[in-house]
Amino acid sequence: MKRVYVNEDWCLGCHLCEYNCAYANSGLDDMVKALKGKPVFANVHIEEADGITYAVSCRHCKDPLCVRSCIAGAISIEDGAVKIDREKCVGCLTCVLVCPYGAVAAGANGAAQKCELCLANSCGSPACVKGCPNNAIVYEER
Amino acid sequence: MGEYLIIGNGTAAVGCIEGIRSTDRESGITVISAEEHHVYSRPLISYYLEGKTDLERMLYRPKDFYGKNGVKLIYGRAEKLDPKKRTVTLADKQKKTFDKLCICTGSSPFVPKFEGLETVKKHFTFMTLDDSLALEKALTKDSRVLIVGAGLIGLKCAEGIMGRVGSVTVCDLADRVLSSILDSECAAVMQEHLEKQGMKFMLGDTAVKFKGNKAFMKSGAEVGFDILVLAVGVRAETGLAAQAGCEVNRGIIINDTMQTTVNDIYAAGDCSEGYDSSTGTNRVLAILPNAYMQGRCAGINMAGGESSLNDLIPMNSIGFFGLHCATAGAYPADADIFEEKSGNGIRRLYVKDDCLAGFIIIGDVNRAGVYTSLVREKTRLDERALEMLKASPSLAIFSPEIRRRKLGGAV
Amino acid sequence: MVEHFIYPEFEVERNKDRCIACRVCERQCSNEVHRFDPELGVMVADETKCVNCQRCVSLCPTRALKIVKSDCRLRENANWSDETIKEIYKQANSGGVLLSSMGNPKPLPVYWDKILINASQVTNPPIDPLREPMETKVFLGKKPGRIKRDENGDIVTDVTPQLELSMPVMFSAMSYGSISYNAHASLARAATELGICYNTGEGGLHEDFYIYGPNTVVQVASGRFGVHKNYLEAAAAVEIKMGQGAKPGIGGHLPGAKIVGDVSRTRMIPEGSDAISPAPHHDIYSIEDLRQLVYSLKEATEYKKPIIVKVAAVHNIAAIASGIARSGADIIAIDGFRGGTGAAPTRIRDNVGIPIELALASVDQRLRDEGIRNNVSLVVGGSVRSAADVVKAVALGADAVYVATAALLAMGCHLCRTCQSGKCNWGIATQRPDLVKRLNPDIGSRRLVNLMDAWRHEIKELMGGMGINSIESLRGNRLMLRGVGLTVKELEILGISHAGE
Amino acid sequence: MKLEGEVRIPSGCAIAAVISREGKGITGDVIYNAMKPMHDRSNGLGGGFAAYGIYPEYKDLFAFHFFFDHRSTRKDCEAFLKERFEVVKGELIPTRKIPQITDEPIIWRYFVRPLGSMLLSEQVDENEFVARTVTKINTEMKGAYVFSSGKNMGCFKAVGFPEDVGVFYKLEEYEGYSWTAHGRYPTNTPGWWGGAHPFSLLDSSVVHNGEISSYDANSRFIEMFGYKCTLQTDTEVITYILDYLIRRQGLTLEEAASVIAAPFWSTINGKPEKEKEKLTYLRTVFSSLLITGPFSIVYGWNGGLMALNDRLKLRSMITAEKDDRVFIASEEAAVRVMEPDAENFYAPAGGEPVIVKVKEGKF
Repeated sequence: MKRVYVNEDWCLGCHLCEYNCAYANSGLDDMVKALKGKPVFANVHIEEADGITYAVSCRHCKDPLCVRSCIAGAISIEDGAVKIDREKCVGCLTCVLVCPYGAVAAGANGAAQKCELCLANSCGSPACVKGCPNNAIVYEER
Repeated sequence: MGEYLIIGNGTAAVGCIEGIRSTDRESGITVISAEEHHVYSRPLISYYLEGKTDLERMLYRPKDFYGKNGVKLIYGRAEKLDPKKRTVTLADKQKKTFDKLCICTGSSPFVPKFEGLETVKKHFTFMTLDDSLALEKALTKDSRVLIVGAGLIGLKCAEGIMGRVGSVTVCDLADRVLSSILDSECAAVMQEHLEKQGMKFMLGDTAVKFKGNKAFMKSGAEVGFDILVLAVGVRAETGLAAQAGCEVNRGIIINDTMQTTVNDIYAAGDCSEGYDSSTGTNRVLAILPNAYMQGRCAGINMAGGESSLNDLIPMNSIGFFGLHCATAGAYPADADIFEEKSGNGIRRLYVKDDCLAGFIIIGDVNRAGVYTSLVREKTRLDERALEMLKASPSLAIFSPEIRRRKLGGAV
Repeated sequence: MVEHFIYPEFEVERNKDRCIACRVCERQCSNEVHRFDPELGVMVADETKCVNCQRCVSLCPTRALKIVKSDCRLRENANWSDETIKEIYKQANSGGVLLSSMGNPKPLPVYWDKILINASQVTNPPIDPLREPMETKVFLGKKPGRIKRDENGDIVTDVTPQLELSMPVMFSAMSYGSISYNAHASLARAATELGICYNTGEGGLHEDFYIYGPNTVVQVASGRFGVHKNYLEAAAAVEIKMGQGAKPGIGGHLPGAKIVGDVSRTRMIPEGSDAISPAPHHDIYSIEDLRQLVYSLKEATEYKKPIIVKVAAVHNIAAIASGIARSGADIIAIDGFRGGTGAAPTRIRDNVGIPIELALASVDQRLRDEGIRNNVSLVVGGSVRSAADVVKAVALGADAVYVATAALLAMGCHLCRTCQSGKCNWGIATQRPDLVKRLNPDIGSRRLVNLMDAWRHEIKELMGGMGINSIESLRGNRLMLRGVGLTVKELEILGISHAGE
Repeated sequence: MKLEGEVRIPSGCAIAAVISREGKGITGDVIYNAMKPMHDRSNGLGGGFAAYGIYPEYKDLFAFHFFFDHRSTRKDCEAFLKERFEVVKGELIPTRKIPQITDEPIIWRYFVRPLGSMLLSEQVDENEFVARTVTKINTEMKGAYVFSSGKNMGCFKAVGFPEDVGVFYKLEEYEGYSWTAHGRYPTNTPGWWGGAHPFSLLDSSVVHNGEISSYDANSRFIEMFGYKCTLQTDTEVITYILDYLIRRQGLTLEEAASVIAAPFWSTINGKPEKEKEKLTYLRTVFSSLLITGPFSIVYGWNGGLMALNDRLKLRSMITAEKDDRVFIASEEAAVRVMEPDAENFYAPAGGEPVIVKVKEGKF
């Protein structure tokens, strides 16, 4: 299955992925409208260690702790991709507590959110990958 | 592999079904459910009262779950278990045979013998959906509610009804809220937050006697109430297992494949006593994720597959009125503690023997899972890693090689 | 003494309605122009630091940024331009020589733009490169004057060493040090994929790039940095750099600050020491000395590699080239006055040398007049900007061209002309690791390959239009060119007729 | 308008040739009649023929065919010739007055032998000496033009349609074993006698149909070796290239063909190693002599003909046989006129030389 991978050699720490992600998942057709003056809830985040930066997003584990741990049964795997049913989610954030990658986070209305590979939004394939200026994030089979 | 039988219809049972089906798509599975409900998420009963979910969305698995998994669901209470004949007898005398059995009976509320409890018109426990529905019926806009027990159940209940009643008072013999998961520093932070929301506390004190609408406290105080909720604690449902000759302690004793001391009988979830890797002891780890994982592990082994669990740890993610709390692991008295306060939150890390033994975060819990994994995996932390650990939960705590491995391939 | 304030050349125009304060501009600007003001909650800019490299403009996700030329001008004066006056202020402030980067930006004639290319109509069919084979391969190097046969009458095929290129373009010299590791990696990988060559420049060859040796021209310059046996042996050809179009008669100076880590090791000079390339090679004060160096290098490489001699296009270039052609060199590279540089004194860059078009035309004709054109190949550089320029250069007589600025642009350069600062926001002209990583060689090489593929297609289209199906039939085929708006003298030097003739 | 030599003249054309492998005589009417069906391939601005074996009685002497603009030019030129050659015979070339051919110059021929003393002083062989002399006359002596300079062969050309030119020169009275013919369709010349084709140097002659796109690349290269492309025609430069490759570099006809109509690199790379090495070598060394653009040529010399198309075969050309004769023409119709029963018609591929040689001792 194709997943999103980061190559820290090329990550510039520009954080564009976060904004592209938040925009892609906003459901709006204009980034300014989607993000201006609002808190940004992205499903990818940049971490920094010893001057190295890299993007972290859901690994779409084969046997994901979040799916097993969700108290509401709101997280499931569809065609390999781990998805959150935000209608069912009650925002207990157990998934946040168990994800070893720190890739699930509290979203705008309290429900948990995570990378769903932009498969369902208008972007169609991961917006972080499309928008990365340095190919530091790739979407591929490994 | 023959006939599978699961007693109980909660999270562990679902885990068990999915575990069996990951290995054996054919054989029959029968589930005996004491509650006459499609499997739902128990922890959601407080969210239900709060209006954050509804009966439809509370379903832990979709409506077609049993059908799709070839599961026969029977409503009824199992009363007898004969390990030799491999039968289970229900309250209605119906008999069910099995080749492999999994006991997922969970736990039930522990209600101490209070003097005068019978004089209280409206008193409830808070464990099942039916408890919640019953409580809901009793609620009025100006009810005064007294909750005995400031643990997870008591406080979640308090949160759930807060907006629907006149006042909520919580008492607990312990000197702090959430004493099972928070140390006193963190409990203070949480208590302050809850008090700001209007919750009243009587800590280090508890009801000893009731009379009508009045509770008499250990301290001598008297508290008037309209509704009483008893959330003192829970007990593992071990009766059937004991009957069958399984070794039982506080919970049913199981090994790391979830097998009890009796052949072909497994147990999983709140009724069992599994291995807590954070303390290295066996104990009841009554939390939902563990129930699922134990159930799944049991299911796989029942179906002839191979699975073992030995990295379970206690952990909790719980929020009250928008303030989240994430905890995991143990808080050894001799650990080095790193504490950081920010805004209305707090972060306390317990480091022992160069490992993160446990942590409590109140406030921004994002990425707490990285800490949880450090606890679960007992990752050794060098000086650099410790610094990164203190800074924030992130993959930067790991060495570059491990980090690249974590991010570099399918997992 | 307080420095005379010079109003910033550029202004940052931020569309407040569009800016979402994502701070990408702030993180990406090595000149520290942008800053987030937490009190005001908005982005602010310090325009005095802006070099108009367009990094922020390019990465701004909401297109909220624009860098515009400041309209704060001095009183208009046709003789004393703003630039001239500001240069005087700068020199009065500092007492220093003005430094610039990249090629001559002055509005001097670009002859490429005054030359037009022919196409077939009726009497001769144009050829469709998508249907018919169309060849662009060239071999650079000395060609034998006479066919020799062995005792069996078979032709003896031991040609002098040749540089085989799939198309008549090479990436010209840019040293490791002046440009980054990743820029070199991009060039090396692209050259290899394309079947052409790139040129190390005078900074030596990083050990990681020895594997690209068959597509590498190594340079021996006056500083002799990084020159050793393995270096020479690794290459496809060796280039003696006598001069550079951007700064003829001037040596090079890479400040010690850039001589760090691998750069220092590759150049074989101590960390932190200035890398000074003298103006002349101190063992070459005349043409006969050059011949000695040419043959020294041939000896060192066992006569297996062509030797290139690179010179700047200066006034008597034809005579110089004739001398080089007789020095044993296999290839002459001529760099015109619009050629780029990582740093050069402004006055030199803008005022010394001659246009490559004229230099090429006169050298090619001179070598033919002397009957020695086949003894050497001619490579020209110094602002070859497009496939059309390549075709014109070849038709004027070049065997191949050198491109550098176009290659830099392909890799992301926005021609802000401040390479000398070492803070290149595009990861090219810098050694700062955080900036170097901005050029991912996967992208850099892909873009270079794209560019050259595009040029190759265009070259073929242009050739096809002329009815030419192999590049060698274009070489020196000046009938395919016509001038527009050129004087009789210019036409005479270029050896072409005026359009309409 | 500019004349040949002042501007490059491209032109479309008709070509035809016939040769007897047995060296048997063929009269000139055979070839000029063959040009009739290809009338429309010419436009009346030039026609010409090359004939081999026509001067058996002077076969050891160089036969110079001249156009002179004036009697005085002829006198000066004759004086110059006598400084360098033993002039065995000089005469007007016989012509027939016909209305189709007008404005003829003075057309003269000399049979000459280079003076041994001159060869010694210039340190060259007689061919090189003759070639240099011809170049010198054609570039330096205004009004004089040598249009044929080989032994036992001659070119005949004029402004007009080729079939008329043949009649004009009374070619039916000549007998040769090999003939080539050319009808010209130039597009930017008023027509000049010297500019008609074949073009020849020594005994090499070339008739050519096409317009090469590599002209200036070829001419500027070949001029490095003493040739002067005074006419700026394709035929002239092709003649010089073949002279350079065959006479001066000693290449075989096939090798020369692989230079001017070189196989594509992809083809070369598919050849056996030795062949590949040789073709790569030739293509590399003589890269400037690759001829691109359409051409079909017949190259003639004492003893043979070679037909060759450009490598993309952008011009028509056909060959055929009958008994000892081989025919080459732009169109099959021309061959049918020469020999209605011709057989083995073949259209050579681009770059594939067809070489016909007269049996040793038969010419």
